[in-house]
Amino acid sequence: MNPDVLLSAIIFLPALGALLLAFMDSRAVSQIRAVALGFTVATFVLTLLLWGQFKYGEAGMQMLVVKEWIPTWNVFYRLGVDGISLPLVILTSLVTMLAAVASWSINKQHKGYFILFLLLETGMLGVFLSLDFFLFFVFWEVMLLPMYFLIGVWGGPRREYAAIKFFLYTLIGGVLMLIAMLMFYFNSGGTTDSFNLIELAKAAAGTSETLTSTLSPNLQITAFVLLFIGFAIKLPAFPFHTWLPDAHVEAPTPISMILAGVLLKLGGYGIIRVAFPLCPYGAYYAAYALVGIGVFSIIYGAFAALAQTDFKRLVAYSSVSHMGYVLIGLGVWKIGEATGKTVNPDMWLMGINGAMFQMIAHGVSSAGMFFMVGVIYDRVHHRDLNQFGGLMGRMPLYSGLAAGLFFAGLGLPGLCGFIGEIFVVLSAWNYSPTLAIVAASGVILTAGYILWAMQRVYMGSEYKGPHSEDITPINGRELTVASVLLAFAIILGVFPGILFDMMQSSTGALVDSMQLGYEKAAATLNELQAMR
Amino acid sequence: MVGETLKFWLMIAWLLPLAGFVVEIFFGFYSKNPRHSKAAAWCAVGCIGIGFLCSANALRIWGNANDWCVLEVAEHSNAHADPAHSEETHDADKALADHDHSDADSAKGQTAYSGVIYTLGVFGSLEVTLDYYIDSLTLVMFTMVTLIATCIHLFAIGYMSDELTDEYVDHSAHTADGGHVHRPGRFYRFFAFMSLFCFAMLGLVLAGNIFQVFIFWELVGICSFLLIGFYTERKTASDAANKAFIMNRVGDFGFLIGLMVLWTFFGTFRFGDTVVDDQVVDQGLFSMVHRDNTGNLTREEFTGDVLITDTHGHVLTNEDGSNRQIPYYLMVVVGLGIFAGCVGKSAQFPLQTWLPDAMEGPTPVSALVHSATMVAAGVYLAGRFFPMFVQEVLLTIAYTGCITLFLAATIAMVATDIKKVLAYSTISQLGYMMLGIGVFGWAAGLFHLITHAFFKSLMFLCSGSVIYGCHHEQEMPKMGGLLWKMPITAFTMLVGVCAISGFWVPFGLEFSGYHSKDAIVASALAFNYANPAHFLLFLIPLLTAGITAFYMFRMWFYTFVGKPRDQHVHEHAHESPWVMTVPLVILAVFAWFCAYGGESGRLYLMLTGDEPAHVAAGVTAATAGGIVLPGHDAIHAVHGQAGTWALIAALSGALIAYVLYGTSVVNVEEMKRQLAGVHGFLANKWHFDELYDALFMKPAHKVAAFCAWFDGAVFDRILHSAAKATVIVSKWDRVFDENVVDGFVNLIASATQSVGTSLKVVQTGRLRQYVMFIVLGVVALFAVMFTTFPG
Amino acid sequence: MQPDLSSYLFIGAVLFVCGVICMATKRNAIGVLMGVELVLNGANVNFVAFSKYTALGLDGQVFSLFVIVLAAAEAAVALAIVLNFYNNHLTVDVDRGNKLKG
Amino acid sequence: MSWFFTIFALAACLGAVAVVISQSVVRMAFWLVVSLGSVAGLFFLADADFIGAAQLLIYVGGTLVLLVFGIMLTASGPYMKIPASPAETVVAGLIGLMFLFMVFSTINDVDWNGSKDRIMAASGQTEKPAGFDDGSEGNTLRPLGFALLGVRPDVKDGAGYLLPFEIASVHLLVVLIGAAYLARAKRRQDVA
Repeated sequence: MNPDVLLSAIIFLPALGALLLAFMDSRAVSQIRAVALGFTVATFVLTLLLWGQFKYGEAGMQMLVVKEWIPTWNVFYRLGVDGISLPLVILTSLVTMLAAVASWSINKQHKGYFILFLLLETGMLGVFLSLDFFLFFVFWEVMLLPMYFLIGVWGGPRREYAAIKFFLYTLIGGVLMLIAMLMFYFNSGGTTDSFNLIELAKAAAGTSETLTSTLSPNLQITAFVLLFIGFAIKLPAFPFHTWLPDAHVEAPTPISMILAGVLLKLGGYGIIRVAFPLCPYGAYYAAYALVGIGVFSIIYGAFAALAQTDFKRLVAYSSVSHMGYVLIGLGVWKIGEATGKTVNPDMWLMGINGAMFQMIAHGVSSAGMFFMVGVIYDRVHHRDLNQFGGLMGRMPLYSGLAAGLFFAGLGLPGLCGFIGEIFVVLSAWNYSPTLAIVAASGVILTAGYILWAMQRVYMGSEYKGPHSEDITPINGRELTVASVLLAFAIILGVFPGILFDMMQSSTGALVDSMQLGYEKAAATLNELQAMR
Repeated sequence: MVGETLKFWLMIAWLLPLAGFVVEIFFGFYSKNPRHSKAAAWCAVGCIGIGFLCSANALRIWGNANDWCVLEVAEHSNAHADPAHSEETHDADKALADHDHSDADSAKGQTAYSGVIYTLGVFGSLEVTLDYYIDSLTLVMFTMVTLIATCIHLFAIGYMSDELTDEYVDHSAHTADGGHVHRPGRFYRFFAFMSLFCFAMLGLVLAGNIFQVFIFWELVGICSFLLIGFYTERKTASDAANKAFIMNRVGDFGFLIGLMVLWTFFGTFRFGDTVVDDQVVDQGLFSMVHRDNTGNLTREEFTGDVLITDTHGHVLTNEDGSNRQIPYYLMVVVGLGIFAGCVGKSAQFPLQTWLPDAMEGPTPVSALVHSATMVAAGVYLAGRFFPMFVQEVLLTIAYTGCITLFLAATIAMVATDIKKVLAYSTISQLGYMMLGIGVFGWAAGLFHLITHAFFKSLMFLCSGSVIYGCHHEQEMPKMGGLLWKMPITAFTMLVGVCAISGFWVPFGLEFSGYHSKDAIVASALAFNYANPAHFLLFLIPLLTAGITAFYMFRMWFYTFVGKPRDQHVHEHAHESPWVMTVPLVILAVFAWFCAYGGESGRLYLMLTGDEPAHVAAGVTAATAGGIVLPGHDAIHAVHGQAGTWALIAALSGALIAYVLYGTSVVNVEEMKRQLAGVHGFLANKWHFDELYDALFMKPAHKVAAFCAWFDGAVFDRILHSAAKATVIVSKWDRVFDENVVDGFVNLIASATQSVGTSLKVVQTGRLRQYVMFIVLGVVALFAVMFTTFPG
Repeated sequence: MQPDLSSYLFIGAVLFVCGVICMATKRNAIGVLMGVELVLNGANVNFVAFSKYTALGLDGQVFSLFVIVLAAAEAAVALAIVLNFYNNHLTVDVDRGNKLKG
Repeated sequence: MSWFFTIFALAACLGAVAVVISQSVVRMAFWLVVSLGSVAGLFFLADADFIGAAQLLIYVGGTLVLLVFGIMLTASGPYMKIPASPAETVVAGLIGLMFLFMVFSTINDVDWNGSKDRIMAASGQTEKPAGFDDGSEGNTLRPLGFALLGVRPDVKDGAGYLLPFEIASVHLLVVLIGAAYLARAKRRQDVA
C-alpha cells in the first residue's frame, strides 16, 4: 500500500470507526462491540502490513509523509516510521485490540465508551507516527481527553479523583513539553523545519542542512529537563508516579491494560524520540539523574508493591518498578573525562536496546497482569489480596495463564520481561557500579512481591473472600486475550532478535548522532571558555 | 564436524523434554480423561529415556572422535586400571567395549566443542547468544542427569498414582472449617513440570556461556518453585516454594553482579573459544585470562590489574592502544558473584535454609531436583567456571563448603522427618563438593557430585517408597521394624547409606562414596599441608565424615530395624510395586559401582578429561593472600593417608549409630533430655530462619510499608495540599472577583444608569425640540470656535 | 449691483434659517417637511454659487442635482410616513408622536 | 441682470419668510412654490440652466405637488392650523436669528477670491475648467450628461459620477417601493 495512505490510515482508521459508531443505535450493544473490535483488528492488520513494508537495516525514517498543515506557523503533517516507533506501533494496535476484546465486561454506555476508546487509539498511534513536534503535541493531547473520560465515567468508586489526578499530571507534563517545543521553534529561527523533529535532531548533531542555529548547551539542559519531567510523568518515574496507582485502580480493566501497555511507553518513547536527539548535551548532563531516578524507581516501586493489599495497586506499582529499567537503559551514557568520547558506546547501545525491549515487554506483561486481575475482579468484585486464595483449584486454566504472565513480569528467562531487564542491568555496570548493584537487587524484591501475591491469590487451600459462588472457569473470550498475550510474552522471551533486528539500525543511528551532538556542544563550551 | 554431531544429539536430548512438557500440559488438560490416564507419565518417561539414549550416543561419538584419548593417556599413568571389568560400571564404557585400543599413544586432540545455537541480540561488537559447550564434563553430566531422571520418572509413576482420581483428598491441607481439601488429581501436571525441569536442567548443562547458564539457572529455579509448590493447597508448600525461589534470587543477585562485571570488562560470556577450521572465530572467557607457569594470573606489574589476552597469551589492547585489563579486585568480585549464585542454588551457608523446606514437594521431586541435579548445578557451575576463579575466591568457596557441611550434618543428627534428614545430608554433601573445589580438588568435587547424585537420589526414592508404603507417614519416630515389610527398599537404602558413608569393601568393590569422599578429603589434606593455617578445612570434613555415617545409619536403623513404634503404620505398611522398586535396584547398582576403579576408573578419567589446564600442576607460588594450591601429585601423595582417616571416622560414626539406635543399650530419649540445650539448638536449625526473619523479612516489610505510606502520606499529601491551596486561592479569587472586579463594573453600570436617568428628561420625544437642540448645538459650536480661534 | 458669491450665500443662508425655523415651529408634520425642503434648497443655492464662482466647476451642479433627487425621494418617504402616522394617530401633529420620550 | 437677481433673491427670501409665518398649511405650500420657483430663477442666473430646469420640474412640479397631495389627504378640519405656542415661536425666532447672524458673519469674514486662488494653486489648475461657461457651449447640459455617465471633459483626469448616479437610481427604486409599502391603505387597527 502507498505509504502516505498506509500511515494515515493506521492513525485515522480508529477515528473513522468512532465516527461510524456515533451514528449507530446505542442499544445495539453487540453490534457496537463488533464494529469497534472490527476496527481495532483492521488497524492491527494495517500495522502488520506496515511491518511487512518496513525495510530492515535502514537507520533513517521510512515512508515519510510530508503535507502542509498550518503553513503560517510552519506546522506540517509529517509522518514516518523507524525501528524505534514500529515495535511500539504494533504493540499499540495489539494491546488495543485485546483491550477491545476485554471491553466486553463494560456494562454501561457502550457506545460512548467505544467511541472514546477508538479515539484514544488514534491519539496513541498518532504520537508514535508523527515526526512534527507540533503534530506530536497535538496527538499527545488528543489522547488525554478520552482517557480522562474513560477513567472518569467507567471507573471504580473513586474514579473522579483518579481521573482528575491523571489529567492534571499529564497536563502539566504537556505544558512543560509545550514550553520546550517553543524554545526549539524560536531558537531555530521559526523556519519551515523548526517543528521537524528529524531536522531538529540533525541540527543538534550539527548535520542539518536547513537548520543552522540550535540551542546553546545551557539551554539544552533547560529544554531537556522540561521535556524529561514531561515524559517522566507519563513513564512514570519516582517522584511523579502517584497518579499511576490511582488511575490504574480506578480505571476499568481494558483501560488499565492500555494505560500500562501503551500509555506508559509514550514517556519512554518521548525521551528517546524527542528529548534525547534534540538535546544531546542536556541528556548527557542529566544522565546520572536519569539512571539514579530509574534505580530508585525500581527499588521504591518494588517495596511499595510489596506492601499493597489491593491486587491491582500491586500491579500498578510493579509498573513503576519495571519502567525504572527503561530510564536506566536510556541513561547509561558515560563519557571519558580525558578523551571526551563515549566510553564503550556499545554498552550504551545495549542499554537503549534493552530499554526499548523492556518497554515492549512490559507492554505485553503488564497488560496481561492487569487483564488477569480484571478477570477475577469481574467475578468476585473485590481485589483484596488477603481475601483470595485457592484459585488454582477453582480456576486452573486461568491460574496457569496468570502464573505465566506474572512470571513474565517477574523477569523469568524465556519470557519477555527477562531480556529487557537483564540487558539493561548488564549495560549499567559500565556506567556506575553502585547504581548497577542497586538496580540488580531489584530482582530479589520483584520475586518477593510477585510470588507473595501469587501465593495469596492462587495458592492456598480455599477461597477466603465473598462471592465464592461466582467463581466460574475462564471463558473463551478471556482465554483468547490471555493466551495471545502469553504467546507474545513467550515469543519475545525466546526470540528477542525479532525486536532487536527491527530497531538496531535506528538505535545505532541515535547513539551516533547523540555522540556527535555532545561533541558539538562540548566544542561550543570550550570556545566560550577560551573567549573568557 | 564432530561438534555439530554432538550438538545434534544433545539438542535432541535437551529439547525432547520441552516437547514433552508442551504435549503433557496441553494433552493433560484437554484429553478426555485427564484424571485417570497415565499417558502423560509414559510420555515424560519416553522423552527423558530417549534423551538418555541420545546422551549416551553422544558420549560414544565424542569418545570415538578422539579415540578415547582421555582414558588412554590416563591408563599410562595409572597402571593398575583394569578395563576388562568396565562393562557394568558405567554407560560410557559400554560404548567403549567395542573399541579398539590400538591408538593409545595418540596425543590428546580437541575434546571441547563450542558454537552458537542462535543469537539473542547484537549491539555493535557485543553479542549475546545461546551457545553450546560440549566437553567431557558436559557429556558425563548429561548422561547422569538423563539416567537418574529416567529412573525417577519411572518411580514417580508409582509414587504419584494416587493422584489418578477425580477426588483427591489432601490430608495435609486444611480448610477453614477443619476439613481436608478435596480436589481433582493432578497426575499429568506433575509430569509436565518434571519434563520442563529436565529441559531446563539439560539446558543448563549444555550452556556455552555464563549468561545462558543464568537463563537456565532461573528456569530450573522456577521449575523447582512449581514442583515444591505442587501441593498448592498446603500453606507450608507454597511458603516453601516462595522461600526457595526468593533465596535463590538472593544468590542470583550476586550472580548478576558477576555477570555485569564480566560483560563490562570482557565483552563476552562464552566459556570456550569457538573454533571453525582450526581458526578461533569467537574467543571465550577462559582463554582471555592467562596463567603463568606458577599458576597465577598474568597481571600488570604496577597496578596489579589482570591483563586480558588473546588465545595465544598476547595482551589485547583497547582502541587507544592501552592494554585491556580488569582490576584484580573485580576478578574477586566476579568469582564471588558467580559463587553467590552457586551458594543460592546449592543451598550453601548462608542461604541453606530453603532446601529442607523444599521437602514439601513430592518425594520424586526431592530426589531429582533437590538432591541429584538442580542443587548440584551450583557445584557444576563452580567447576565449569573454575578457570576464572582466583585464590581468594577459592578460599571463600572452601570455607563456605566447610561451614555448610558441618552445619547441615549437625542438624541432620537430630532431624526426625526422614526426608529432612536426607535434605540436610544433601546440603552437607554439597558442602563437601564445594570444599573439594575450593581446595583445588576440582576433579574430586565433581566426582563426588556424580556419585552423590546416584546414591542420594537412590536414598530419596527409598524414602519415597517408605513414605508410600506407610501411607504418607514421614516421621521416623512412627516407623521402625520395616525391614521385612519392604525388603527391597530397605536393602537398596542400605546400599545408599553405605555409599554416602564411604565404606571400603575389599576386592575393588568399594562403594562409590568411598572413592569420591576420599578424593575430597585427600585434596583437603594436601591443601592443609600446603597452607597449615587452614587446618580446619581438613579437620572439620573429617569429623563430619563420622557424623555423616552416624546420622545416615541412625536414619536406617530408626526406620527399618527395632520395634515398630506405631502399630497402625506398621500394620498397613507394604512393599511398593515393581514400577517403584526397579528404579531403586538400578540406582543401587550405580550408587555402589559407578565410581569403580576410583581415580583410575572410567568415570573419574572421563570427568577429568577436560580438566582446567592449571589444575594438574597446582599453584606453586603464593600470592598476596599467601595461598598455595596443591597439584595432582601433592594430592596423590596424601591419598592413602586421607582415605584411612576418613574410613576410620565413618566406621566410628556408624558404630555409634548402631549402639544408639540399632541396639537398646543406651536410652536415646534420656540422652536427648540431658542435652536439651544442644538438641533444641540443632532441632531449630541453628535458628537461621528466625535470624533471617528478623534481619531481612521484617525490615523488608517495614520498608515496604514505609514506601507505601510515603506515597500516600507524602506525595499525595503534597498533591492534596496543593489542590487545597488551589481551592482556597480560587475561593479568595471568587471573593475578589465578586466584590472588587464586579463591584467596579457595577459601579460603572449604575453611574451610567443614573446619568441616563437624569438625561432622560431631555429626551422629550418631541421632534421640534430636537431640531432646536441641533441648531443650538451648531450655534454653540460655532460660537466656541470663533471665540477660541478668532480670525 | 452685480451679484457675487456672497450674495448667493446670503440668500442660501436666509433660506436655510427659514427652513430650520419652520422645522422648529410648525406642529404640522407637512410643515416640518416643507422646512426640510427649504433647508435643502438653501444648500443647493450654495452649491450652484460655488459652482459658478469658485474652482469647484461642474461638481457643484452635479451635487445639487443629487440633492434634488434625494430631496424628492425623501419627500416621498416622509409623506408616506406622515400618512402612516396619520392612519395610526388620526392627526398630523408631530407633538403627538412622543413615544420616544425617555 | 442685476435686476433679475434682486427680484429673484427677494422673492426667494420673502417666500421663505412667508412660509415660516403662515399658519395655514395650504398657504405655506403656496409660499413655498414662490420661494422655490425664485430659487430656480437664481439658478438660471448662475448659469446653471439644467439645475434650474430640474428645480422647476422636480421640486415645484413634483415634490410640492406631492406635498399638496399630502395636505389634502391629512387636512381634515381642525388640523389645517395647528398653532404653536408663542414662547416657542419666539425662542425659535431668536435662535434662527443667531444662526443667521453667525452664517452672515462667516460669509463676510471669508476671503472668497483668495481661497479660490489657493484652491486652484493647490489643485494645479491655472484656468477655470474648460467647457463650463464657454459661450459656445451655451449650456451645462452636455457636460453634466457626460459627468453622470462617468466622463469629465472639463476637468483633466477628473472622475465622473457614474456610480453615484446608479446608486441614486437604485435608491429611487427602493424609495418608490418603500413609500408605496408604507403608505398603502391598511385596515384600521385599534389605537390602543
